[in-house]
Amino acid sequence: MLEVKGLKKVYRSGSREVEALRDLTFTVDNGDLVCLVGPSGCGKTTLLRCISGLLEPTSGDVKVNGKAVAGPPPGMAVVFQEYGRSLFPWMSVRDNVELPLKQKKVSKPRRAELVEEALDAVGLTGTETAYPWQLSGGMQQRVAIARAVAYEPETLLMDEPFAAVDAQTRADLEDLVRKLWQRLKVTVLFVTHDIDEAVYLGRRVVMLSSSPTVVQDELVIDLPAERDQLHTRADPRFIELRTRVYEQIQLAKKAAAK
Amino acid sequence: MLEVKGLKKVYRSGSREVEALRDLTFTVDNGDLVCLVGPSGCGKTTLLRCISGLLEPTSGDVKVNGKAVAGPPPGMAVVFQEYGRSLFPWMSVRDNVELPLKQKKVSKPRRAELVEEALDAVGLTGTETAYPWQLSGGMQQRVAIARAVAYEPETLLMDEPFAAVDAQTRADLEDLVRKLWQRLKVTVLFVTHDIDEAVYLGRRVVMLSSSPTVVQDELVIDLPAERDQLHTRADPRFIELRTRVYEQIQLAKKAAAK
Amino acid sequence: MTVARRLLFAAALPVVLFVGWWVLSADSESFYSPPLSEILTAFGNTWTLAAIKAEVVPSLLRLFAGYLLASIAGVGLGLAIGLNRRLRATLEPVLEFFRAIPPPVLVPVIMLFAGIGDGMKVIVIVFGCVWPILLNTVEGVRAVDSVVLETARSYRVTGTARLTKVILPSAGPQIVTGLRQALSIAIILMVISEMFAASNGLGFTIVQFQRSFAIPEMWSGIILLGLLGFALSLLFRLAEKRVLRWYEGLREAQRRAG
Amino acid sequence: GTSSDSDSAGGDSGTGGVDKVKVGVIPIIDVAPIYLGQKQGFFSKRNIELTMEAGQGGAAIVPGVVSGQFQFGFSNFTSLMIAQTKSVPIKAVAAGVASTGVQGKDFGAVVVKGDSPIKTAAELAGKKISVNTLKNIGDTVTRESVRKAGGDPSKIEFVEMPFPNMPAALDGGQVDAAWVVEPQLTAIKAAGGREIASTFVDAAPNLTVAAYFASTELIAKDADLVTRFTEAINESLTYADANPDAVRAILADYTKIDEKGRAAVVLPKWPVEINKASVETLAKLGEQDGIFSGTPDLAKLLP
Amino acid sequence: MTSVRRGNPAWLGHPAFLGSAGLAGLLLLIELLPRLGVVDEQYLPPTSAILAALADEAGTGQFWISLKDTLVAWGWGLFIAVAAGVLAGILIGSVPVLRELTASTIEFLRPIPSVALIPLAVLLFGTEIGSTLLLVCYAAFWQVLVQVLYGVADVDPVAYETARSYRFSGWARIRYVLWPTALPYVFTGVRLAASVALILAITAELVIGSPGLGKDIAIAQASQAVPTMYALIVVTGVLGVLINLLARTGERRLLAWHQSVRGEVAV
Ligand SMILES: Nc1ncnc2c1ncn2[C@@H]1O[C@H](COP(=O)(O)OP(=O)(O)OP(=O)(O)O)[C@@H](O)[C@H]1O
Ligand SMILES: Nc1ncnc2c1ncn2[C@@H]1O[C@H](COP(=O)(O)OP(=O)(O)OP(=O)(O)O)[C@@H](O)[C@H]1O
Ligand SMILES: [Mg+2]
Ligand SMILES: [Mg+2]
Repeated sequence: MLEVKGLKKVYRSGSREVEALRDLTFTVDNGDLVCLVGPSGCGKTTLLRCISGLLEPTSGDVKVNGKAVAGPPPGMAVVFQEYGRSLFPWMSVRDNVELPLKQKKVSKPRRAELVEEALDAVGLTGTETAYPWQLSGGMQQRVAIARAVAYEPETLLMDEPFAAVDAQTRADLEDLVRKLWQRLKVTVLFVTHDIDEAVYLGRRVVMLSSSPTVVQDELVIDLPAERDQLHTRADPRFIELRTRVYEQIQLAKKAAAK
Repeated sequence: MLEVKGLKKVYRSGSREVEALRDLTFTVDNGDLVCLVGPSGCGKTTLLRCISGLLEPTSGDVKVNGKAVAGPPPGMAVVFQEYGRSLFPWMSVRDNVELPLKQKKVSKPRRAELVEEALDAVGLTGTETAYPWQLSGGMQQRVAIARAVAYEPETLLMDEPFAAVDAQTRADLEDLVRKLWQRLKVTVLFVTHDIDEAVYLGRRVVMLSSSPTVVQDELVIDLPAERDQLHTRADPRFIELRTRVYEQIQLAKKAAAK
Repeated sequence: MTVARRLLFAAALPVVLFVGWWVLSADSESFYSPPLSEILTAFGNTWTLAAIKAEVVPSLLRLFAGYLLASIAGVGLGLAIGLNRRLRATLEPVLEFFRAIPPPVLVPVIMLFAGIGDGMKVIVIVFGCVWPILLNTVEGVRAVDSVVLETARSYRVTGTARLTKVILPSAGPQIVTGLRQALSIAIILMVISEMFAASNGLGFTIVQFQRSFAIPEMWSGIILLGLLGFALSLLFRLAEKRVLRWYEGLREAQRRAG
Repeated sequence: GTSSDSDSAGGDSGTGGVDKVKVGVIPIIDVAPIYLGQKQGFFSKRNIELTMEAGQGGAAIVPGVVSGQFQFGFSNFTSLMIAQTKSVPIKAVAAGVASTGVQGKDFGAVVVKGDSPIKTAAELAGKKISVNTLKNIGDTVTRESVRKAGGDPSKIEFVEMPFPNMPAALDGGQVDAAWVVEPQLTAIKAAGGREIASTFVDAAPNLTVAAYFASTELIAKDADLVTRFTEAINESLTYADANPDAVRAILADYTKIDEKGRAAVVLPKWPVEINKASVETLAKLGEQDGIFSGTPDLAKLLP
Repeated sequence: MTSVRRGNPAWLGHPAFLGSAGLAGLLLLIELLPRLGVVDEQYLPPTSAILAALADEAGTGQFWISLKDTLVAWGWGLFIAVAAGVLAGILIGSVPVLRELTASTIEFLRPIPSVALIPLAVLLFGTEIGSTLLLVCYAAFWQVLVQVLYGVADVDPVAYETARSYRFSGWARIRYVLWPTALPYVFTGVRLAASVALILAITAELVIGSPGLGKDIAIAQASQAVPTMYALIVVTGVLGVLINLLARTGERRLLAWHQSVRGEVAV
């Protein structure tokens, strides 16, 4: 279980202070798929960096399975927003996926197996020897996801992973994430600012307010577990839910403007 | 009027040949707003570059108001997909918008007026002296649009102008484009691969097939002229139209796979 | 506090080195490495205002003349070569060859043609330091972003405006890199040209001191040369900061975005 | 091999063995005897294994000798005296090269272009003359020639230029006259140039121009080696003086003078004795012209 | 230059052809200038005479020894400079305090012209190869160091955080993230350093008289052997071109993944 309690983060650079997160509290159960939405610049990335131990919060706690986070916790994988920059361009696709496993001291045959499985899962069999920059954007994004999947994490954090991908590829990747989550039973925390995406993907949606950021609202998405791009998005219930999220966020914005 | 007739473009690099466009024919009436959708890599950018005279077609004609295009035609402005690279980082926002006007030999007072108006229209008053890289992505995109608007074009070509912008900014920019089009009465050709966007924005949608590319279908969007993000997108007619476009494109893909 | 800290950091190592030299050389008996105190005394006695006027000023004048000529020639030729593929292909091997000839080797040859006056020294400087400027300009011009070029073309920015408003600023950072490399080479060549045939100048004076076994004075000359190089590179940095303000800001912004 | 240097500098390392000796020389005609002597075995028979290290002028060689990189060096007397007035610890050990003493047939001279209006040394006053090194032997002796001819030496404008560039500079009118040595002297004369003054001859009869020298440290520590080296050099000098053809032949080994040039150049004299009187004259002239900062102590410099 | 029109055969526009044409033009010009009497043959001998002298030189043992001496000084100097520059650069670059402490000193030492050290080199090493080595190392070291510092500063924060989030050890972060990022810069540094090292090696030989091609040039000059002098100059030029070519090839091989190389291939 992932617990965030009273999280606050203030950036200090010189004399300037930015209060990115004011007071954040929420939990994610093991095996859940939670989408986090919020307006641009509200601190979603900041939150994720705190959870993954890359950034120290100013105050408040982050606990993973009851243990406080200090430094990247084991068993957690992060898919960064800028996939293009998070893949190492000097390594082949295979090496990119394999390197964290090496660091984890997984045996060689097991590594080969994991890499193959992961690449297969994201539909990239056959590109092992290519360099990341020889792939299209969507394929690169899938390499980053494959790397996280091969790592066999218990918790998977994804930070607006599809923001830079074209709509078509994005739809494919959304379906992929749901499939992987259902199959591998990992805990997923998915950050996005696309409301439709959050509603389409999540079992729960957590809405953040504008800066200074608090949790604005939470919503359980009671759509059927089997979803598909065309029909789910045309489902009246879907439209109802997305409208609700949209209104909440507009509300948050207005509150901030005052 | 913009006429594209039997347009064909084959890229040759070394011994490799790519047939980006096979046989494209369509027209855009003066004052119309046409959206062009098609799968990634189908040749949308190629088409736009042919129309704007930046690229010589292998065969076929492009005519603007009856005159064949050879080199960038006067009275046409292009908003490039990569706004970040199309603004000159060594010039302030004002200079970026003003430079094309200087080249057009517009008098100095008139230039100042046009620049101010255009920046005002995109909501950027007060950023004149900033450099492009001091602005957020959405603001940069608006500078590129302001540059095109200040140029007072008769025809405005926009190549996936919002692909790299976050969803919120994107919605704002979509509304801006419709507002400008309604006010300034320019002919707009808007390229996108986002089906929702095309349906939301356009008066007509032209669908391209996968490569080798032909015109797959055309659709008149009979939504009311007054549109807004929340209600138009929830409108059953909107969903019907987007489903139709979606199906057409799926069809095109399947045909290509065969 | 931060200013004081920065000053402390900047001064710490130089002070340590200076004190180290002073202490280690304090009772040096070696004829060729006299105590630092002696060198400093010699420095005061040797580099009077009159001596600076007689020896340093002519050197600097030659340096500036050569550097200026090299800059003009390098940038001009670089633009032509960078913009014309065929010219580039034709001249590349010849230029590579001349660049690879160590300039001191050519001093005697240039003397054959240009005599021994200031003209010879200036030509030597030009010949040696034109290469980094030329090659960097060529690379810079070649690397101008294709989107930038197409934007300029589509807005019909042509002729001189294209050169001065688009190509030169875009290649600016790289041209400045070349200019910076050229500056240190120019100083080296200033000294070398004066070592061969001169009747005044800093290089000449140092060699004279060495030949007449005036060792502390020779050391003082070397130190002066170092100070001069330092001062010139400082000046250059200031100028660069002004000219390339946009570029530094851009890089900064890109880095922050990570 | 720095270690081997210090061994040999230390002296008696070669218990009956061979001393490795490095000599810093300027690769010009003047040092032909040492190359010849090496070839003739004058050094090896005294248990000296000779290596020649080329340096560009005395200024590069003196530091080498003082710091022990070279055991011996070759330099003109003016340079040696400059070093001496600055208390550089060196001392001459053998004669190097001397003027022929014959007017018009020496290995160094002031020359002008064939069609130059300058006819006598006195007319050089107020003219531009090139020398290879300023404030060195070239301008001293040229001044003396002008002085003797009745001109005003203080009016001469000297410019520095490497010898190889002088023919072209003279031809191109960049200088009015040039103080040159062989092989450029012959080349200029062959191209129609005229000799105005035999400067070494004017300065002193049978002027000893240069010498071989060592550091006082080596002389004190390894007198035996110095003695053997001096003997070998002296034998070489005598041999060279007696066998001009052998000298012309050996030039092919360490210079790139072509065959015609080798046959035509005027060879200097290589007497064994250093002409003390001429060195004293040279010292006086240098002092007069302000080349030294003090009075050279010849007793300390000469062997 | 005559412009090649579309109708002409393709090879007329090929870079290799144009490049050879450029070189041939230069050779022809140098042949003609003295022959036509534009310049005196004594100052600039025709190409044929230079080539003949070059052939003569190549027949002598001395030439090859000198070439070897120059290359040895160049190679060792470059090697030492690169090793020291890379180590120092990574150390200084990855420790912020060190970087701040050394910044001013580096700024001061870097622009000191290496030739100013010629007298110092002579004092320390006489005319031995050591003098050349000292100058070569000094000049080449800064080129490498500065480039490595740029490279280390250029590490993508996202890549670095990726490595951290997957719990890479400190060494693994240097080995897998820092080093590959800095590598292109290292190569640029090495390439710059290689040419500077050659220039300094030959300058040192020329000015100080330590053994090598530079000294031979000085001797040829002193002996009035003009064609030989030019022949040797040509050799230094060719040497420089070869070294540059070698460095570029190595760079292209090892950095196939890098933007700059990708760009070159695409053009
Ligand atoms: N390193 C930093 N130093 C100072 N302020 C920062 C820093 N990083 C982020 N911020 C500020 O903190 C706030 C939250 O930033 P964050 O990147 O977490 O937003 P986000 O929700 O991820 O936005 P987006 O949707 O655009 O990615 C912003 O106001 C931002 O300007
Ligand atoms: N300069 C080029 N040389 C060779 N092939 C090219 C070139 N530019 C584009 N192509 C090819 O032409 C086809 C169409 O490219 P284009 O950029 O027009 O597609 P697009 O519809 O704009 O795609 P996207 O939606 O990804 O921007 C692609 O297959 C592409 O690989
Ligand atoms: Mg973010
Ligand atoms: Mg495109």
